Amino acid sequence: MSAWEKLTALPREVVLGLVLIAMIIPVIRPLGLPLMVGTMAKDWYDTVDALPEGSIVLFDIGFGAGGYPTLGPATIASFHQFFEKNLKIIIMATQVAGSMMYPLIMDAVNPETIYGAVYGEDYVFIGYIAGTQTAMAGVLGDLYAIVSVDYKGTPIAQIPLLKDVKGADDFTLVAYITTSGDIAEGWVYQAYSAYGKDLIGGMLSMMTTTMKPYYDTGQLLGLLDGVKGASDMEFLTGHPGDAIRSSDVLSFSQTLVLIFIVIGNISYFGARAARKEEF
Amino acid sequence: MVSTDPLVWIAAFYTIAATSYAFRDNTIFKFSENTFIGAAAGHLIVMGVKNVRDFGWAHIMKGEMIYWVVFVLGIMLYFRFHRKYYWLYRYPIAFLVGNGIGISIRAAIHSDFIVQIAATAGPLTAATTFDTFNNIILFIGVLTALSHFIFTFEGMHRGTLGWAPKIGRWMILLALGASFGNTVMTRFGQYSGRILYLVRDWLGVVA
Amino acid sequence: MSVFTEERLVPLVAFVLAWLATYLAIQLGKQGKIRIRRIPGLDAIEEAVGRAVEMGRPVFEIVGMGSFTDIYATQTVAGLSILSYVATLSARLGAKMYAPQADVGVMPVAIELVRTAYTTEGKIEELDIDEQLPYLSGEQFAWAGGIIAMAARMKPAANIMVGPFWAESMLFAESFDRAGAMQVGGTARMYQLPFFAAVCDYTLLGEEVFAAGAYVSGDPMQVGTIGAQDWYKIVGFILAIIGALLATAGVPVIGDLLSL
Amino acid sequence: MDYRRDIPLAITFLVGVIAVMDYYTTLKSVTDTFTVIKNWGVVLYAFALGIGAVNLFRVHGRRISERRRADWPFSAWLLLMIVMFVVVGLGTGQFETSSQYEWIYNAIYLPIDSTMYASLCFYMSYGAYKILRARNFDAFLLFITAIFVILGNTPLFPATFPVFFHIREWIFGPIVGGAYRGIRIGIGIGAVVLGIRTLVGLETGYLGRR
Repeated sequence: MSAWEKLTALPREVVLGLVLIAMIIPVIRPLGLPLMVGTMAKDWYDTVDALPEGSIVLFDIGFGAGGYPTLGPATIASFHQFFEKNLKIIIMATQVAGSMMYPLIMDAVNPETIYGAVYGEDYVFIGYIAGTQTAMAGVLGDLYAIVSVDYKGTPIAQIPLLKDVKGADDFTLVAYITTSGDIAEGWVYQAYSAYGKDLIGGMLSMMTTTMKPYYDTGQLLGLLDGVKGASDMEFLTGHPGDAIRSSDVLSFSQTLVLIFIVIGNISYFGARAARKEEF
Repeated sequence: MVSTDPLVWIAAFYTIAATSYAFRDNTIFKFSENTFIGAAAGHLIVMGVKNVRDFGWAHIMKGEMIYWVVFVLGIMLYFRFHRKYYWLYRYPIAFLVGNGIGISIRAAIHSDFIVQIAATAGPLTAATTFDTFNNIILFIGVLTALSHFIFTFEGMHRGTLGWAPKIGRWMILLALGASFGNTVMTRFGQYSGRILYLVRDWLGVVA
Repeated sequence: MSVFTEERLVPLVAFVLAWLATYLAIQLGKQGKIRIRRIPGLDAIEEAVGRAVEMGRPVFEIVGMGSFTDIYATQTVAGLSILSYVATLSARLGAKMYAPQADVGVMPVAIELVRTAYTTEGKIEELDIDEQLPYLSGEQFAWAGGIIAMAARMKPAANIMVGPFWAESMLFAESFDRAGAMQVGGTARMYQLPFFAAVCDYTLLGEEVFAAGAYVSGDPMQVGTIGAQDWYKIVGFILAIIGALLATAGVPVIGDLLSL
Repeated sequence: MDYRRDIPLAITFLVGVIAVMDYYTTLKSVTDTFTVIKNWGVVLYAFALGIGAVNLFRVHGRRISERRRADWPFSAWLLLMIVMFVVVGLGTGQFETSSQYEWIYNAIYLPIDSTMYASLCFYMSYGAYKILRARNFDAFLLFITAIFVILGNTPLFPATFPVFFHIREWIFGPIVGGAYRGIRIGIGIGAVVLGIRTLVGLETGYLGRR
């Protein structure tokens, strides 16, 4: 094996061990680097900031455990902004495990103690509704025709916040955070195209490129780009959390990936050049 | 201070088990994979029963007897496993497919075609020369990428417009590179959340 | 107030025209009036099978884990057309093809296609279905593990992966590269496309998968469908150019018309 | 008229057309009908959520009864997991909101689901080290933007050289914006034409076997 090939001959366990170490160090010793806020996240923040007090927001928890490590912090930061602005939030879930994320998010945001928000008056959770776009169009079309109880089973007629909310016209803004392409596109089709609402969306950063055309054409007024968007929101709302800590992990681990790519290509082209000389 | 909560210990075990496949396939991973498949299917049933109660049975309780039809259609879904009467399952599936496709494509023609073309048909010049430069690159990107996906029009691939699909492929590959970069961030961002769980919530090494 | 929703006249016209275009294009497809241009990816597939013959090592053909009832059914159908094409090439050129299966619904169709291909090439006696089209598993990581084991054992010279793929595509690419195989990949699942493009020797990008499937199968409905889609893209292409030039000259008529 | 295929195809066409008319017309009767269809749709989707479990019981139940494969105990454990989540979920009458259910979800389901896909970062790292090569012009183009986006996404570099942040923002502007708009138009038109083929009964894969 030539010297070039030795460069990429490290056994699998050693390579993966390096990656693991590169992720553990920054968690133990945070770097606390300055953060540069992206324009898409700033647009999400400004769209919410421009809402008058008391506006009603429809928020969809479109992710489950699979997205929780990065989209959980994004949702927590977004909720901090909603409650700070004294907005009313009607929360639903189009992802089947979304209703399991609700208690985790509410424990982290703690709206009762920090913002004096009251369940039923300032925010309500109507739970998971099956059918993805059918659920979206159902809630926006005629809320009372489709929903009869909130996630705990309380009839919605007894919930003050829902008393005068009949459908799309009563929502000022629709927002969602999701791991699923169907949900991300579904809200553009139903909230923007079918009911003409202002819409902002958050998603895993791997989905950002496929959803960017909707942001560029104004169908999405703001976009949270995975952990990057989450850390931007944590910074903008002044509530640093797990996303900013994850950014430190990114600094180490992604630098290691760049090093691997460079070493890998040096080894590849070196070996190829060496082989050419032999012939 | 290491956590004493059994929930955290079980969660830590499963976090390590689910990671182990990356190092080598092993029985602990197989155990966690089968646990996950079972738990996921169980959760679907729980949420399914709750939805059937809240969105179906609630209507029957209010006297809307027509909803019995929906319950019958719902049961028919499970005939797909029946050797002889499997075709009964086609009635509810046909309803879901018609509903799902209709509700989606009615708006897709607007969001994915009309609005996108209208935006591209906008002015190329902008306030600053840098923005104008960006508009032109974006404009070229849209049209060449589009031409790369035109398959039945010979003229697009030979003669005057022959270069368009080739540049389109390059623009697509450049954009895929950005998507690749963001996918790296997705995976590491997600796993860093799990490392945080192990180091902070489980082992208590960090506050 | 008219029956039609005011601000949706243009999408309505576009939508109705889409129905007509689809119907018309499928009729033209049946009359053979629509022809799909040669897809470069198919030349790469031929080169891959040729390489397998020269090196006397097997060629793998993977259709992916999709089924006929999920939303990626059309990608699975296109993948099966490519499987049939590779089976025909393998039978004709004498390469040993392996196509491990993951979906119990897709498997019988795949077996049928491969058997037909080998029969038409008069090489049916060389085909051993159980060995060459084994069912591995329906679960993602078990399916990936099965293929990795086969690749490590057989050291294939070529690997062709066209169809819907998820996170396991990275595992396949890594294992087949270690086995020294030439790889041709293709998927319309946009999240997996970057991996294919970074690792395969040739990649069918997104919709090229459907065009390649239709080109190979020659099925008038698939060909017609691609024709109908092309008409829309060409209309979009022209409207965008005219619109942009006019708008730059200060007359945003196309943009306004479309946002009517 | 084959009632086993033609009636379902007619249902698909009818429901699909009502959904389309609900969007393009202002007829009250159509909107009211579609509201009922939407409500029925939610209930039917909810019913369909159990199909996966039934399938698992068939497949893994056979593995347990036959005991041919060495790993049949895993199948038994899988089915036990389904039963446990259903019993805890439905037993308390509070479904997923009971503290017991939250306990088993956060102890078992959440860690595996959030870790399994996240651990792909290890494959990507090993892939970067072993196989991600600029072996041809296609891969070379992809690497240019991939490396600059990774640089921009790694807070260490923009913190020291802000230019990396602006390069990433620029790549996501015209480069991603242009190519992906072309791709998005292609996907959108493809979905519409395929949807039309399905509504008019030319695409019948969803009906299952003949």
